[in-house]
Amino acid sequence: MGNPIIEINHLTHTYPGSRAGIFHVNLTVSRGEFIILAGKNGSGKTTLLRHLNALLSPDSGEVLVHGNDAAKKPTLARRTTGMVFQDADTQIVGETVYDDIAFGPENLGLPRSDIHRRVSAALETLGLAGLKERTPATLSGGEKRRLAIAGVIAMDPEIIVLDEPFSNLDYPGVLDLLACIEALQRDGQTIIMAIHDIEKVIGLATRMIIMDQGRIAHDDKPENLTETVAAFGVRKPEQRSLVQWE
Amino acid sequence: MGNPIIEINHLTHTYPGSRAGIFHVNLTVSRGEFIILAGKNGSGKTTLLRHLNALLSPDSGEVLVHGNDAAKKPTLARRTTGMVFQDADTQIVGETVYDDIAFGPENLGLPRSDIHRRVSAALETLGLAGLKERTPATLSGGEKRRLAIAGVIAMDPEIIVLDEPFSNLDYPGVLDLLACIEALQRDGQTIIMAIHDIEKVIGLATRMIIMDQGRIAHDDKPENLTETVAAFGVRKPEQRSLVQWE
Amino acid sequence: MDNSNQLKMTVYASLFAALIAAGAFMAIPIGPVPIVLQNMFVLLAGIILGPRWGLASVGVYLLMGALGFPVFAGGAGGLGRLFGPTGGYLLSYLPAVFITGVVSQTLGKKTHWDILAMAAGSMMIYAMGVPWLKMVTGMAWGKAVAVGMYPFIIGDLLKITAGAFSAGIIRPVIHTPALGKITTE
Amino acid sequence: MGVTPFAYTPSTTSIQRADARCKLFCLSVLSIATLSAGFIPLAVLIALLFGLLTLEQKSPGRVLLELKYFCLLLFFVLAARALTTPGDPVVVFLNTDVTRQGLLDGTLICLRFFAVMLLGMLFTCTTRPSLVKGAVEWFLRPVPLIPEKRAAVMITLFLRFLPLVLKQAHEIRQAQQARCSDLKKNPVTRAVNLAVPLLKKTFTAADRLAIAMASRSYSEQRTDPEFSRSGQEKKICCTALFLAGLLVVM
Ligand SMILES: Nc1ncnc2c1ncn2[C@@H]1O[C@H](COP(=O)(O)OP(=O)(O)OP(=O)(O)O)[C@@H](O)[C@H]1O
Ligand SMILES: Nc1ncnc2c1ncn2[C@@H]1O[C@H](COP(=O)(O)OP(=O)(O)OP(=O)(O)O)[C@@H](O)[C@H]1O
Ligand SMILES: O=C(O)CCCC[C@@H]1SC[C@@H]2NC(=O)N[C@@H]21
Ligand SMILES: [Mg+2]
Ligand SMILES: [Mg+2]
Repeated sequence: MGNPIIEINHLTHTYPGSRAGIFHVNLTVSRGEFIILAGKNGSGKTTLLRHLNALLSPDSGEVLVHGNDAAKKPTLARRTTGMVFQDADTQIVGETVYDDIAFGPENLGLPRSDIHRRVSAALETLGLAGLKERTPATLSGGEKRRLAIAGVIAMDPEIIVLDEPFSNLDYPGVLDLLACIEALQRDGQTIIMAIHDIEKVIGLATRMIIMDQGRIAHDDKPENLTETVAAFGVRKPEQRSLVQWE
Repeated sequence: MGNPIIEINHLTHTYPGSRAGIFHVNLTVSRGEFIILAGKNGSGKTTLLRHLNALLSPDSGEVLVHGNDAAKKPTLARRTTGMVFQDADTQIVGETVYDDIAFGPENLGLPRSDIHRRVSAALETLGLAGLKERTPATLSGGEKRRLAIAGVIAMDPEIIVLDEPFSNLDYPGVLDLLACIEALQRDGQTIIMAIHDIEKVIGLATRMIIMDQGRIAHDDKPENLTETVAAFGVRKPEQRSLVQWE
Repeated sequence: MDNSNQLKMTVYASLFAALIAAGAFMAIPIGPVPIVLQNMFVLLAGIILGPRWGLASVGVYLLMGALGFPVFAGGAGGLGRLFGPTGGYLLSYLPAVFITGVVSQTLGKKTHWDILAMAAGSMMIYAMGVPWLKMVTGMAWGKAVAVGMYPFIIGDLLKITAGAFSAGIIRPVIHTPALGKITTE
Repeated sequence: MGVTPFAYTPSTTSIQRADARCKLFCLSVLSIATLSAGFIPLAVLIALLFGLLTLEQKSPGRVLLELKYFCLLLFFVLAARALTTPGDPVVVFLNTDVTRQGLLDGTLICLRFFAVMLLGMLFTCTTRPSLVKGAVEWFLRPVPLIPEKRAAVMITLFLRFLPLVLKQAHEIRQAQQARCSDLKKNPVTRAVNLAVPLLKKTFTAADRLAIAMASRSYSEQRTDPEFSRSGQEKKICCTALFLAGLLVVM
């Protein structure tokens, strides 16, 4: 399976005062994959993804990023994996679109000229070039989502993680974002996406992981799982969408 | 078209410092209808719905509720139309599920015994009876949404307005809510729903209104509009779902 | 405040009460009197809400504390705390928010006036807090000032500056008729 | 969240079932009485409170653990007293006499605060929040100038906002950490980056909540709260008054 970027061994995490969490998760992520993470509300998708970024620390088990323990090298983990959160508003920091995208590269302490180059490239990739002076609060839902992705791309991560990126978008917004994700994938970007309505992206994905009650229930090629998903609270995709959702 | 509950005449509303808003909207809502309100992000759906509840006041034109101007009798307007907002988290007030549902009836100044009866009935209708002592913050997304609807139903409104009720729900949550909406409709409840993915409810609706740039672009039976919607940023529903989405 | 916005002011005042509590949560114990963010939100309530609603906000906060909810510095609560060594600071928040509100209302909504208004409120806090501390703990004046005022002056100046900036952020959010004016009968 | 020690925990003890107004009355009477109580009655009261809290599934160990910060502050108060009260020296610390009178005085004050803290804890964890609010509303009714209904609604909203603010702060911090914000060492920049979105978000949320309340016909002419009685209120109030009397007299 190529060269693993991330290797998760027996990862367990529980929340204090609650029996929910994730349990004994094993997973490797290799370059160029597009992984769908599906499962009911509360099945542990977000919890798992936060570990990739060392935003939570394991109760037991480990997350290795290029062989280094993420808990000990959180910065490495965060540079390797860029997270786009479900709620775009939470993620937006800057006063303008440009400033917001520059937030990550500035934290990395890059020289100004590099920052400028990266921000310009990200603006271009996500079709935000015309909006760079706008205040993020005045953007539409779809534009905000693209801004959140641009902020992550400007950090040049090896993996991009998207947590339910389609929520609250109208149909043009969905199409727009899909086109953008497709373009990223074509460029060889590794992508992990948590999503409920898998129909939209199942044609693009190379792998699908189904979570149930904090455990990985299935991990296979998407086309092998289309019959299985319904048992795990995920809507079965229509046949045609195995090719392309439009 | 029966007895109109609401009559909107030439309603115009613009936001200060912005050219967006709604313009010259005419609309009547009659008992027993299930109206889908569709259109792009920013087409004015939420703005229109807020006028039904006198939460905004018209620049020109009027909203009549049983013949009375809503702007002059906001309480009547709010008792007639119950609104379920898009973001469930920001409409929950009470410390427990029971208390939250009681908030509306308490505002109406009803005697305790009536309040208790109404809350119990709403808990029953929405399948929340087992959760009545829970703190709303600990509910799942789907349960929160049903709680928001229960809080509105307990006020016994003639019309229920739902603003994108399906966002952020997993598939079981969507099915659950659909069943609940179907049951309400069977009981003769008048419903207006703003929604992007019309496929889910097009089989239930009796009428569809398409908004575009603050104006009503189409207002017809849903089956007559399935070919038209794509031009207005709404995804064309699959044929089968004209019967039932499942 | 006109009647149509009564509901909004009620909600904002409650939010400020919660912010004051959150500011007390992050307390750094450096002696009998901890460093807190609490007083910044009290002063901010004065300039954003004005004297009347500011009083309501602090009143609700103190009431919750008196009832035993853990809203005072470091997660403490109870009447005992209200009459304890730092009780003077807590009770002084009532006149302080009022003074800040009045000064801000008379001067206007400019950053430099905000700073002045909050400084006036701050003085009220120490004017009540330090003597109370001396009384309850039986310290000498010098000692009371040394543990109850000097260590906080620089921090409080920073908090006032931060408060003035925060006011600049909050005002546009709550004064845009974003979601409309709420009319009641 | 830190309010866990005070969170309402349902049970069927007679304190739980008593009228909230009765409990609020007892709380106030006992709190005030402790302010003039001596050593032995205080110790007895604290032991009694620990016992009652154990019945509510809060063992003394857990209570102490959850109050550790509070205990630290009490220690500072004790130290301040011990070092500044004149009297017979016991030991010398940092060139200052630690006096017997100071130690006794300080301990007494700490015990008083501690007792009141436990009283508050017992009240809030045996009374559901809506009843706390109802009881406050009831007692505020005769007080002039205070609109008791509005105060009650504000208490509800307060309890609603406190966790919301903390949760939003946590979410924003995580979103920024994901973009390596921890590498920026300047604490001012970091504080500003957290505070700006937090303020915007919380005030927007408050705005939305106000709208949602209006649409549910919010009015200050609301139905009065309802109280349920267990029939033992008289007994409980008398016990509390008796205890309070003992605290003051002894
Ligand atoms: N801070 C927390 N404290 C306690 N329990 C938590 C916390 N965060 C999450 N949980 C619980 O952990 C479980 C997994 O949550 P998680 O957010 O990972 O689910 P998810 O699969 O992302 O769900 P969704 O589809 O709703 O986003 C849930 O049962 C949730 O209630
Ligand atoms: N407070 C405001 N100030 C200025 N413009 C506003 C305000 N609220 C809404 N608008 C603008 O009015 C237009 C209509 O907004 P509205 O929320 O009604 O759209 P919508 O159809 O509900 O969209 P969505 O599908 O995203 O919910 C949008 O262009 C929006 O940007
Ligand atoms: O016990 C409490 O909750 C009150 C703490 C009071 C702390 C005072 S307020 C003014 C001064 N500035 C600070 O940062 N702390 C003290
Ligand atoms: Mg999630
Ligand atoms: Mg809308």
